[in-house]
Amino acid sequence: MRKYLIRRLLQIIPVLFIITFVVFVLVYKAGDPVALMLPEDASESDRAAMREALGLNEPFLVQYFSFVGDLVKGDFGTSFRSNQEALPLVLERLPATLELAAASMIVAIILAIPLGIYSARKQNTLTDLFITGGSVLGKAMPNFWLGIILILLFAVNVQMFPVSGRGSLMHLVLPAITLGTGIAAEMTRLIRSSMLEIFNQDYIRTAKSKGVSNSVLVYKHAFRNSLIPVVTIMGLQISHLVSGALITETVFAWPGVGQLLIQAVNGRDMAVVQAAVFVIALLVIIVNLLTDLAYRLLDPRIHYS
Amino acid sequence: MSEPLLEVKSLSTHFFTEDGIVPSVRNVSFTVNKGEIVAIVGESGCGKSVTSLSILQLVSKPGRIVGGEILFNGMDLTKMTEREIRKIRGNKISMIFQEPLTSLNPVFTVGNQITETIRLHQAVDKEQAKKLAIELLKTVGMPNPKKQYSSFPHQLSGGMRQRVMIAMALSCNPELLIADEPTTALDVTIQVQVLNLLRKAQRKFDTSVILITHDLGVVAEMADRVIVMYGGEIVEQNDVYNLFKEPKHPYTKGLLNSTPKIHQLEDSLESIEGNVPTPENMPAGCKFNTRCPFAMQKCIENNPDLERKGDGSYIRCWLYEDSEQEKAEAVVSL
Amino acid sequence: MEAESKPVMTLPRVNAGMKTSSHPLKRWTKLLLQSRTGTVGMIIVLGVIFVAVFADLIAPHNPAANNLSNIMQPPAWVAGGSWDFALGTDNLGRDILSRIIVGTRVSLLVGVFSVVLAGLIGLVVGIVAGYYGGWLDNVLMRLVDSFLAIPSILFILVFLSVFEPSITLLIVVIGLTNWVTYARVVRGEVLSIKEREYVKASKSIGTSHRTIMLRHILPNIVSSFIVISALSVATTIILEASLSFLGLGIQPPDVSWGAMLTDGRNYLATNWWVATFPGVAIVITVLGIIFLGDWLRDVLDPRAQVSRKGGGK
Amino acid sequence: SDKEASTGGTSGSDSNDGTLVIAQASDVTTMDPQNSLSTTGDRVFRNMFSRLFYWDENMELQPEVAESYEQTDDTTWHFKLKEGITFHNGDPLTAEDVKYSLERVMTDDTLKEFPYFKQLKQVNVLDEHNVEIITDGPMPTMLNVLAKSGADIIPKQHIEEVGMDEFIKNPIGSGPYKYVEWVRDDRVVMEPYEDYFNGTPKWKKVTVRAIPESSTRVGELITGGVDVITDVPPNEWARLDSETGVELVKGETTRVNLLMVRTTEGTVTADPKVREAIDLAIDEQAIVDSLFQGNAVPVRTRVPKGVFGANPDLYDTNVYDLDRAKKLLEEAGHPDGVDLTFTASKGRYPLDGEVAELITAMLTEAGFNVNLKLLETSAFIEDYNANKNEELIMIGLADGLLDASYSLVHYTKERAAGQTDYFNEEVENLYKEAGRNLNDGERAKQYERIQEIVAEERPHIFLFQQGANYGIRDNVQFTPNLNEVIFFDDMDKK
Amino acid sequence: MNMPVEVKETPEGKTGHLLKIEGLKKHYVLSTNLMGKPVKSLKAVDEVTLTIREGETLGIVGESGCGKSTLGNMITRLIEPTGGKVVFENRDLLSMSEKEMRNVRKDIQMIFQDPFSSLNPRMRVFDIIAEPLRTHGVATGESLKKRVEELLEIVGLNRSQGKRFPHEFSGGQRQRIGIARAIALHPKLVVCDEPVSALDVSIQAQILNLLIKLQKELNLTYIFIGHGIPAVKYISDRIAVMYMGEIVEMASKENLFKATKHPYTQGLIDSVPIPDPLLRRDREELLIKGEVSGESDPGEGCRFYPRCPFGTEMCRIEKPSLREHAPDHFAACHYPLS
Ligand SMILES: Nc1ncnc2c1ncn2[C@@H]1O[C@H](COP(=O)(O)OP(=O)(O)OP(=O)(O)O)[C@@H](O)[C@H]1O
Ligand SMILES: Nc1ncnc2c1ncn2[C@@H]1O[C@H](COP(=O)(O)OP(=O)(O)OP(=O)(O)O)[C@@H](O)[C@H]1O
Ligand SMILES: [Mg+2]
Ligand SMILES: [Mg+2]
Repeated sequence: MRKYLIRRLLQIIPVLFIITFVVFVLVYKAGDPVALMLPEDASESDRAAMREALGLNEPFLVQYFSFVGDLVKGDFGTSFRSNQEALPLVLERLPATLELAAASMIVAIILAIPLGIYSARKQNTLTDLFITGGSVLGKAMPNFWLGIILILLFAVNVQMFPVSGRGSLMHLVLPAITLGTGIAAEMTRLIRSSMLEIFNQDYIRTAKSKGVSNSVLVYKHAFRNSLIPVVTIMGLQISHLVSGALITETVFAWPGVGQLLIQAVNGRDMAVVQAAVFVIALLVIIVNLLTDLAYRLLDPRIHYS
Repeated sequence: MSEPLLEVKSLSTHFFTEDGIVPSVRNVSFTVNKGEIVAIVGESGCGKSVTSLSILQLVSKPGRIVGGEILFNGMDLTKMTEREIRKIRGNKISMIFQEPLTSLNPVFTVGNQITETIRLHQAVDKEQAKKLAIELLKTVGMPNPKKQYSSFPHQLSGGMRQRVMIAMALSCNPELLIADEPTTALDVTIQVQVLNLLRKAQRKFDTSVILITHDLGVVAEMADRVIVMYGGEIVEQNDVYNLFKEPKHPYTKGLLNSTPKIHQLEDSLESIEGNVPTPENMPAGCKFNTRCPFAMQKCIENNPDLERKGDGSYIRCWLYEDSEQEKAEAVVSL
Repeated sequence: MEAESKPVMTLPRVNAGMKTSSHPLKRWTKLLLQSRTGTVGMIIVLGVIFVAVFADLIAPHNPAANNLSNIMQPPAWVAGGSWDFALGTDNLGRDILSRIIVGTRVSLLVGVFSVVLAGLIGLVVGIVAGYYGGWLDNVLMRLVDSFLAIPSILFILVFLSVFEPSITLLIVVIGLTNWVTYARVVRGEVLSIKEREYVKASKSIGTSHRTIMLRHILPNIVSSFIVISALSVATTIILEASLSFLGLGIQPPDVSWGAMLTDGRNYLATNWWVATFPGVAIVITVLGIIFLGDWLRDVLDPRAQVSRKGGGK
Repeated sequence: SDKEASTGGTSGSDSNDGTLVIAQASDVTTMDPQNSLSTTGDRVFRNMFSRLFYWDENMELQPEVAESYEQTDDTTWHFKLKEGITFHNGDPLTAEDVKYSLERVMTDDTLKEFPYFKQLKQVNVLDEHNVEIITDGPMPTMLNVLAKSGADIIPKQHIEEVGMDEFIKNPIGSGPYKYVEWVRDDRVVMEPYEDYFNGTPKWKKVTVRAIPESSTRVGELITGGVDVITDVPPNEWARLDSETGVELVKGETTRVNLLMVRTTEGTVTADPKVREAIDLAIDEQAIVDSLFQGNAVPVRTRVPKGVFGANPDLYDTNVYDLDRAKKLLEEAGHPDGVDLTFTASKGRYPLDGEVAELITAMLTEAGFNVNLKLLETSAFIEDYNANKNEELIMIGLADGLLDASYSLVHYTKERAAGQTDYFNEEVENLYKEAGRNLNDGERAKQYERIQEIVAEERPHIFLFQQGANYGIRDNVQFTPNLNEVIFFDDMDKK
Repeated sequence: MNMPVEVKETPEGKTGHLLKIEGLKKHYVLSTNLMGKPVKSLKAVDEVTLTIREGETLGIVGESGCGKSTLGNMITRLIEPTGGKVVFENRDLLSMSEKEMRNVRKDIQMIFQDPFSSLNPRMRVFDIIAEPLRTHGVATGESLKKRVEELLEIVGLNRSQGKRFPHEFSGGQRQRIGIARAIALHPKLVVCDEPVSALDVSIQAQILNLLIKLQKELNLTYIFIGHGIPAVKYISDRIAVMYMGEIVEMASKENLFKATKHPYTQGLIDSVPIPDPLLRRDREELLIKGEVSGESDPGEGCRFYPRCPFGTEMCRIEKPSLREHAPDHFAACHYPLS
């Protein structure tokens, strides 16, 4: 187990290295940052001059190795767009992102677990149908749609929550609901399906024969066994939330990593893309490691070597 | 030993599958008295497990009790609400399942699963429950019970899992214990201990036991009364001594003959020829007619009733039709 | 009595009442009709396919024809609407109903096929990684980590600079970027399933790894798989819009639900119907797929047969 | 309304409590005024720094830090600075600072403002309050350039002490408001600088927020979370009109939406008849009326009213004649229609996607077979800059100098190469002469002539001048400027 | 500690060893220290050495949890041993690549103890039984169908039940499916892990007879693990008695029952219930008391010492080795009984 952990942690280094390389190639291939920095009617010579000044005229490998050289020293370089060090730019955003991710996860869990279980227990009844419909809705409603509607309803019409921005706990509510419902939709369905499978197992019958109450039967005996796909989705969604809450961040003017990253990608801002991907990758790897550890807790039969 | 604790009356349980109805248990009636050990034996697949599951209302979905009553202390279990039956399960009636691996929840330690039952029906705290559970594990002969308390089912051998099941079932001193092949996975030394345990419980708390087993040795050791099932029906029921001394139904005879004996070296073991017909394809007439060495035209045409004989036994066979008693006896003595 | 001479293995009577298994198509139809939601799902899905195929014939208006005098007409039942434009018109005065009808084609195509592609890749990777474990698992899962960390838009931008835009490209791109979800979910389940006794039993027979994966592991993970893929169709239909937006897929005057939904974003506060109806179309379609998926899931789970019958009650 | 909920520390209110909250569509990208180039940035820098000149509310150039100026010859300018101006740290603003600032922006080619300043050759300090600027040729747009944010004066001594990085983190200017904090993609907060040389600032606190989603911006305005919002797209106008307590303010921009047309040999649009047919097929007025509810001006030039050198004949007018367009196509030998690839952006300018779709429909009507390529901003810019545009590309071009020279350079051979490939000897000469002409009257005439020729030859087909739309709370008084910059103290709140 | 078991070639016509196990062990690590080194481990199987001749049946009996299944699983390499050797037809199985092993698997089959969990719940019984045939390409199409139906009937199931799923069968029926699967390929060696304990006696007798018949016809070799001592006795040629991971006695069945050497064996035999209610004994009086100590480290001496009625100081201190007390009769006891 310890060995496994150490090995997993050691793997992070080559993985990050490879990711950095891939990102470098992708950003490099994706196009010219200068074109996106200057206004539409800048002339080609203006752009050439700026490319030259930023060192973007160097051959690919020269650029890459100078980047890696700095990276080894912990320096991701400077953002083309804002002329600031890239890593602090990302780290500055991280709390906002993590805060939103955590809140959305909580919303998702609060919604998904009871709904998923309930619809499994009431399989093929009207309630189940409604919950299924609800999950489809949750998944088919794009985040911008739900976000805007929530703002209209609960911030503009009924002024219960602030419209946008980050600050108090109240600011967190609407964006977290926006993100959480989509995740909840998926989780609800997964919980439902694995619960249905578990309900047919012999050990459920055993538990019944002991006379346990329905809630213990469901929440203790069945639920725990159904958690593997759910935990996987949670891990995946946390990864997505860290990098991809872009639309929700935009709608709610939430200063998170998603906005930063997408702006950086759109501006081909190498240093910032690299720093952001690096930080996200680190989080993703850790979350996935935790997921794998959680598997073991959930199913003692699983063993890693 | 006379008060009936459990009365099963004309119980029928059918499975409604994609390919049609499987009548696994048909019209089964029997009584279990207080403090009595009733053994059910019979061909594999003849409906023993389904009968016992029916008693606790645990038949899984495509199956359904389609008729009959199950009176426990005079109350009909088939008419109880889920909530009412829950109070009885594990507390008044507990069950030892046949499949020891799949019947334990793979993600909880065995300790957790035992204490759960204890705490459900007894007012004890966590610590006490744990103590009780370890005590129980020890009683069922679990080696190193303290350690195994925190093992997961997959870490135990088949027999150990079976003992966990037994410990669980015994934890609340039930009035009725349904033991579905409780010792098949156990070696004989442990089997002895477990059987002793069952008997102790039976004597001490006047527990009634329904013991489902294939091992006629176990039956002989334990049972007061024996029910023989075949093809979803009871074919013979008798007092244990009489049954072993004078088995009547051809099937029962076949069973006794097929038992390997330890103290003699057989060259070959007799067996009942032929296959058990599947419940959905039961022959008309007597269910055993396809394999019965004494089958007559009548047997193929009509299914005999389970008749009570003068000595208190029940038998379902044309050979023992009252009027033809003598003829039957003549055949048997052959 | 001649009973003694009975051959051991013959059971003449038993076979007499046996039902012969019917034609598979008939059997599936029967199973489908037994399930109410399954039937509804099938009707919806067939309906949507019908609409997609005959879109041009069904659509009451030319979906691209703008009509500047009819801008933002509300649906018929709202004050100011007319049955000529049953679901209203958009900001260029185009008939929303017709656009939804014609948009079915692209959305269904992209929604279904990219999910199939992503699902296949994810299924293979997930099973292989979970089953073999060890370094292969490590490599594949780190690949998944990388895919999760690197924003897919980067890949898309590069794709854009290399390939000509087309629906096929769109499907491929979505497939190639979305497989990770499946891979991880599948792997997680495989980890648990491969420790089951029946897998060991099959191994002891000498069954090849491939067969074990296909016949023992795959059927036991279908359920989660069906669940996520059915839902993903919704996300994919929406995703199509944003990728087309980058220039990857379709371009106006071609329509898709995703694009309509995205375009309607700006009018949510003022003209709700522009974004709502394409959303409704997505919901209905995905519901149909999910119903069908749930039914399939039940049918494939031999122990869940109850739900399709009156039996269990 | 629930006060507590709607405040996030950045709230405005219906009574004047001395705070001002402005929400714009995107955030400032840097605190370095010389490396910005965006209107969003300038709205901050304009109030934090001061420059030699500025545009007043009537779009006239006025001295700010400069007290007076004098052009001693074609290439030499002499500026006298006001005395008593101090930076936010108390240091006096001197000629050294001006020299330092201008030299930075005219030499550091990594700065985005650099291209505008490369004509400056030398800055000399004459004494503490007098500087001399030498250009590399006659530069009629000198004062325009000095009113850009690139000409913002930054404190030399301070920067030399703390370093440029630190300065950019905690900028110090000499404008009416000083920097308090910048939470990226969220807000910039400023406080009044009491010793501002031009009077005491009006507001106790100014917050400039970034809210990218337009409906969210409007939502914030309606709930009173902000006082002013910028960039209100047409789809939100009705909402602002219908809500009480808020109001829509319409302004103008120097940005003109136009179609760039390839005149390159071998393309169908090399034929002037085809180009004319395109122009005639598009009903700009209808676009303006239907999509923009009249709040945009159809034009036939890139130089809108208010910019130096604008040709009034080509403003607020359009040509539309479908029949003639069809006939022209036939005459040009395309009776069966013409294949056109039309690239346009979506989401870069207000309703650009819709406009492109409408134009496509109009062109189709006239007999063109249009292949529309609607691209998201970065993909679009990528295509545009790589000159991947085929027959038509729709773009919106603004004028950063408010001088026609800025716009008309596109019709020179060098600039048009690869893009429209337009060349006209007369235009070429006129543009060159005007660039050296220090006589404003003459120069304006030359520019007007260029615009006439372009309107006739159509290397660009002009659509309309974009409007600028702001939302304000009822108690706010605000008049927008053509250059879209907001000077906080020009605003009022009851 | 470890005694070499010299297995003599039998004089009879049997061609010699099919399977040889040397010093086979399996230790489950229960906990590790900070460095990842095991500090506590459970010796599920410890230094087991035995030989199986072609065509014979070796019965293995013993306490539940004494490592019988583990031993069986190691022979089929479903569990990787901690140490030792498994030589099948003169080839070391443990050093084989997976591919080679897969070929060998055709010849070594296993009947699993838990009949239900070893059947894939989503496969029809037909496919479960057909799997080995398909895997090794023995039969296809019609011939496959015929063969499977034949197998179904051999184990006493109805051919129509092939299209059902495992959960639709009773415990005994499931076990029979497992048996059908195992004999499908006519393997050389079948490891039967309690194949009949879930069966009712009549079927049990059928299966035992069947196994014997198959053995005669196909020259099969069995390792027959079982609790049901009568059944084991019935089918086996030789019987090994295991206790806590070790073999404590091994002899031909005649000798084992007639000239029992080890007290544990004696206890086992005495515990067998006799199917005659008139002979009901008071079981509480029986020889062996207590249960397997279950200590992960059972200490120096004889492992049976804590339960042995004849235990002495010597037994506590020194572990008896498995010695040949009579020809072909091995026992690990300081004071053998007869
Ligand atoms: N879910 C089910 N669907 C269809 N048939 C079933 C189902 N469960 C049980 N049966 C059938 O019911 C019959 C009785 O099964 P049961 O488990 O009671 O047998 P049993 O007497 O306990 O046998 P064993 O001794 O082998 O455990 C069997 O023939 C079996 O095939
Ligand atoms: N995965 C595991 N982890 C730890 N201990 C294990 C594991 N599997 C088995 N054991 C232990 O190994 C010992 C031997 O188990 P095994 O299954 O071989 O017993 P067995 O002789 O087959 O018993 P039974 O007759 O009850 O099936 C037991 O003490 C068991 O607890
Ligand atoms: Mg049973
Ligand atoms: Mg075992």
